[in-house]
Amino acid sequence: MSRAVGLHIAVLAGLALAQFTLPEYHHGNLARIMVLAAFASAYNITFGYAGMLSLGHAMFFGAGLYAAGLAAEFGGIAAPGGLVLGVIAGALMAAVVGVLALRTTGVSFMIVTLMFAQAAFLTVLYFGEWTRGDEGFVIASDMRRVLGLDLADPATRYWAAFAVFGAVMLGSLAVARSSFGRVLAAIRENEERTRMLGYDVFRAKLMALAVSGAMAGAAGAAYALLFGYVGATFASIQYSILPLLWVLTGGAATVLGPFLGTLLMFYLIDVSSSFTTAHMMIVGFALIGLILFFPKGILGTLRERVVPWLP
Amino acid sequence: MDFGPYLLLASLEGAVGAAVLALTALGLSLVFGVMRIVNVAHGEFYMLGAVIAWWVTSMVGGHPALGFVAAMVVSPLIVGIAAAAAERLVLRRLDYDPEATIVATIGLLYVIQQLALSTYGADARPVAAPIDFRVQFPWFGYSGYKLCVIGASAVMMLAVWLVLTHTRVGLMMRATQHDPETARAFAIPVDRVYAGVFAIGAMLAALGAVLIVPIQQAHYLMGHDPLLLSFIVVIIGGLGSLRGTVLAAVIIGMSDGIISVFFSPTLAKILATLLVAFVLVWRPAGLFGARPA
Amino acid sequence: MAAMTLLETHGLTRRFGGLTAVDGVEFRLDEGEIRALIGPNGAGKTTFVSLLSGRIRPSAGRVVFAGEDVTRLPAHARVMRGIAYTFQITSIFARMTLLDNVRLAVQRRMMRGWRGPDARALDAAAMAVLDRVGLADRATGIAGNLSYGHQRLLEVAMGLGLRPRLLILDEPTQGLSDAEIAGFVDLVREIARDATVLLIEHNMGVVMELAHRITVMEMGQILAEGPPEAIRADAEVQRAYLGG
Amino acid sequence: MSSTTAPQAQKVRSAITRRTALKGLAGGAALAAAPGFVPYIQAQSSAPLKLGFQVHRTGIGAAYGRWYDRVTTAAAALINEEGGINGRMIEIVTEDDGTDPKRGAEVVEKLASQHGCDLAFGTLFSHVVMGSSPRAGELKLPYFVVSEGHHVASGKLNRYTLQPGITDVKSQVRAMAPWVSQNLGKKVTMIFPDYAFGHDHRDFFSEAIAAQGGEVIEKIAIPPTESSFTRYFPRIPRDTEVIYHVMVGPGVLTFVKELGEFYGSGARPQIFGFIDSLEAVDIATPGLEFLEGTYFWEGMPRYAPADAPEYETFYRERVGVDANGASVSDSKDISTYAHMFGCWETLHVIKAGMEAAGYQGPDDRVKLIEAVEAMTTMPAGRAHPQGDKVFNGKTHQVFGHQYISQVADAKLSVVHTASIEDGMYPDETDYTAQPF
Repeated sequence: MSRAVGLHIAVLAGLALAQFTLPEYHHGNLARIMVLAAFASAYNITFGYAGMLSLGHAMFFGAGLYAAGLAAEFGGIAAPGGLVLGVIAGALMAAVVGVLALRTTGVSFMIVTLMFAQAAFLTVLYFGEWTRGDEGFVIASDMRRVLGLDLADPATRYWAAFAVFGAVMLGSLAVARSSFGRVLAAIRENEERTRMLGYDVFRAKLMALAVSGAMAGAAGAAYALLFGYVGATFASIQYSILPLLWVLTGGAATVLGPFLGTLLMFYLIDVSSSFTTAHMMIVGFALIGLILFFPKGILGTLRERVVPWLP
Repeated sequence: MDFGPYLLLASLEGAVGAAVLALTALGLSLVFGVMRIVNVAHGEFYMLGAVIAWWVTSMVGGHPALGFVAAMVVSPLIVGIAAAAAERLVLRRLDYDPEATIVATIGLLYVIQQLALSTYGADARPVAAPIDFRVQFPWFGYSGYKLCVIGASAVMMLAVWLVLTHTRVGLMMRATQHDPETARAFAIPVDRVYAGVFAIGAMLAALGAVLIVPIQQAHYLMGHDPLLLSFIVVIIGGLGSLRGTVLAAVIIGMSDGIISVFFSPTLAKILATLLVAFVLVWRPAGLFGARPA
Repeated sequence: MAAMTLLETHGLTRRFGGLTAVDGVEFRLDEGEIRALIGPNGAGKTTFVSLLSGRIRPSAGRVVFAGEDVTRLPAHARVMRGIAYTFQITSIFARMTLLDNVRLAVQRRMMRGWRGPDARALDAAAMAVLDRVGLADRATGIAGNLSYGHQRLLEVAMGLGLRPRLLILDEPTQGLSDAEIAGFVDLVREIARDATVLLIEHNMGVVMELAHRITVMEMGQILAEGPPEAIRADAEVQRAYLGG
Repeated sequence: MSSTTAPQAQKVRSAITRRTALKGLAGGAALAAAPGFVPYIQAQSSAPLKLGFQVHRTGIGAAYGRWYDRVTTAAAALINEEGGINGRMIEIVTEDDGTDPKRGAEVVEKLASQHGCDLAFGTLFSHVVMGSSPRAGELKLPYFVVSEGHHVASGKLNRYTLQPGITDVKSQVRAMAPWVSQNLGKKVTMIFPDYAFGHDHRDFFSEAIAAQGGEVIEKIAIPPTESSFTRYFPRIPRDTEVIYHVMVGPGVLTFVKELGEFYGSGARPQIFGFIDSLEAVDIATPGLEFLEGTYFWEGMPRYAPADAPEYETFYRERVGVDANGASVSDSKDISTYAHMFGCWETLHVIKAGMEAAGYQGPDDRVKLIEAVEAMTTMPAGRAHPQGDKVFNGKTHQVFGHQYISQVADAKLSVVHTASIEDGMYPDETDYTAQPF
């Protein structure tokens, strides 16, 4: 076991143990943060590793959220099935969007993903009869059970969030260390050269997007099932920008960066909202400051200066 | 209502929408054309323009037209200065890297929005129209001010066009757009051109907002929609093509009015959004833009 | 040399708007030879090899590689068939180590689907390639920090890592010192022992020294073709290219 | 995490007998009048009761949030002046939810777990209620919403979520139908935002007007992102007798102005709107002249009636609103008068409930809910300045009078007060059957 793998196992072990020591409030927060960090990790696959700046990841998160939510509401499909459906929905949506959007690069790619996400958001509103639009709906508590355990119970919820986040994080680690991950990095650095080394760049990007979509879908489904609410807000533009913010904060193309970024931004807003209403201004300044002074994020900067082996 | 008058009304509405949209999108397009960056905070400059217009008109007494004229001058000026400052403090330090700029302008978006909320507040506030008359058609009434907006916007766009094509400043802009390196070699102060273009782009958005604010109200979240629509217009029109932008604004503005006659409006918006995505996928240079070399 | 044909083109044409950059080219390349492609600037040489490697699509005509029509194959699939291309303007992964650069090439050859080779085999193969071009001692350095000449070598190493049947070198000696050029000539000879080499080259010394045959292009068409001596003697070539 | 479950179960049982006893006391007034009625005395604490206030300070709901905030502050000050609840002062712990359902859920957690609030209240926007309510239920935190949404009474939420301070949209809409059909016309065209809130209006009113022998002849749904509206108006059929409009959000004023421009000086149908379309907007705003003679639903009349009862004047004074519904400190700052009373009344219901339950601390949360569920009628008075009400303990929803006002001289004056019965509808759920 390399020290990189060891570090990640240690982080997971720390998270597993943390739940026995944390006060109730932070215990609940951490469960939520882990689910959102899974979303950020999904974003990191495309943005960090493959260098594709998407402004539409809310649609993949939303796909998972609604797949799980609608399956529970209308199909009577409970939590484990909902999670599987969420993963499938996220991956499928990413694949379809990818086939079209990957014909573009750079700024065009951002705008195409933004437009698709906006169309997806409006679609949720359009089918208000089923989705209840912006108001959303609450998932019945008997749908929120896994193996007889109630996901609303704090301990169960924590473990479920831990499982989803752990799977996504280890998945990211596997991608980062795999030959596939190296190809993604190569595409990010020099797409044309990578193509001329015989790699099918389009397929690799599509695959990255699908993996990312699956992870985002898992996070979305987990969010719906763990916190019991499904609503259009989660498919809005804001939820495409948040993962970008989290990943940038923690460090793009680092496996632990998305989690660190989510954790820090969560508490930044949580603490600042107690004494100012201008917490979104803090987010704004954070974005500007990060891109100006730490474009590589916290772990990216650390990797550059102190721990070059960090994946 | 009969179909004829219905279409007339939809067209009038479309024309007003197109007029303001063209002005706002022109700003975005200019910035993209010359600087090759996407300004996500463009909608917030628009909002800022409207909010400042409210402030100016509420401070100037007398006839509403007085305050409105003052707003026409003051609001774009302040917005322009704010934009130039943002350009100096942030964008230049990023060396106008396209992706970094997007991230930074998202940050700027939140900062401006929040600033408006904490100072101006959460209410939507009206500004009185400088002129108050209604045109009564046999089938419906229509605001005379709205008709004036169409004219005012056309005049301003003409002015922009004249500046770009017939002045030294315009020449410098075009030279910089064509090739910044060569422009520098010809002693064009590219840095200042960039700051100027960014400011002018924001000022155009502010102008559009001042025109709209007697029709709609100033509200701190009002920048969202113009941003999306401007994006759409600039893309359809061809990134960086000014003529395309204006043409696209007319098409989008008019069709937005008319499509919703036939479809559920929400469905119409979905279709329009998808259309933009597909245009970019299959014609990355937009409908009226030059094909890339 | 009773050689088999490795690559041929039939009526290969590429137009850009009104300009015909490559105009109905009939071309044949034998397995095992070193072929030089020369011609004045704007003759269509880079466009032509780009058509061969698949970086751009032809407007008309066909490309046949090792008996297979590859005209419709995308670039990456042609690389897998054995056509490697090194860029005219150095194109490497500047922020990665030399070893990582070459690994990416070697990995492609050794991959099954998305499953890569095991790390040790990959490292060994990549080091062997670096050794072949004489960069083994810099393997862990960052590629972007290399001198220009070494970057050109790294680029060739990436080509070699693919173990191609045909290696296309686009002006490989441009910007190299005389000493580097001499080393480079030796390297190409060594490569040619198990690969066919097609090289675009302006340095006539290198061309004369290396090429088995020379193809001369002008205005998108093949003007002449033959062994070095014959080309040197060809009056038309002299006029069009060598002395004008 | 849920170490309180076991002891709670026992208290539930002891509380049941109490509840039976309370029923005989006929409602809120009696409860409020008998603060000392506590069957067993728990350890008295002098620390203030912490009431968590979930408020929209930022985001799309900020304009409403500001007034909810002011009213809450005023109500809390009054309650404290009068000696607090069960002898303890109350402290309002405010957290901004950004009008966002995710943050809303987090705020509920924060109020419950970090601030240690006794309960949470005050949420307005439906999507925030929907996002937050499951968490409140899981944390076993009483959650009093002031949203006018039908979500509570529809049975979609849980036993811990109640709406005792404001009538829900279904009831409001139903109460309008008889008067509208009898006085304005039977052929109605509805204009509403194309999302859940608008759909509720569409569905409930269509049903209610049909029951009155009327008919909705056209339904015009406007996308929530829309900022100009004129092009939708031609879809209003010519034989329309009544236009029913309800819009929310920053575009509302534009909507109303453009409706006026559209009809201009020509003949127009009767116009009936929900004041949501003009909440926090001055009726005397230029461009709104055409509203003269049109009608509005009001949750509570914005302009003080000449014969205003003492408690109405008292309330108006305490929340700092003048006779025109504007802030006393700034006549341009119009209140959200038709909705904000909900915060005031909710706090008074909480007070009555806590006193009835002998509430001492978080262990008594179940008793508090049972005490509120036991409430039936709430007489008009300082605690209920909007008017008397009937609370339905099964559906956790309160029902009150609704007002219809006509615009005259750029002011609203009440022309009809709908009875509570007009807004009643059959129960759709029974929360009391749910376990705690």
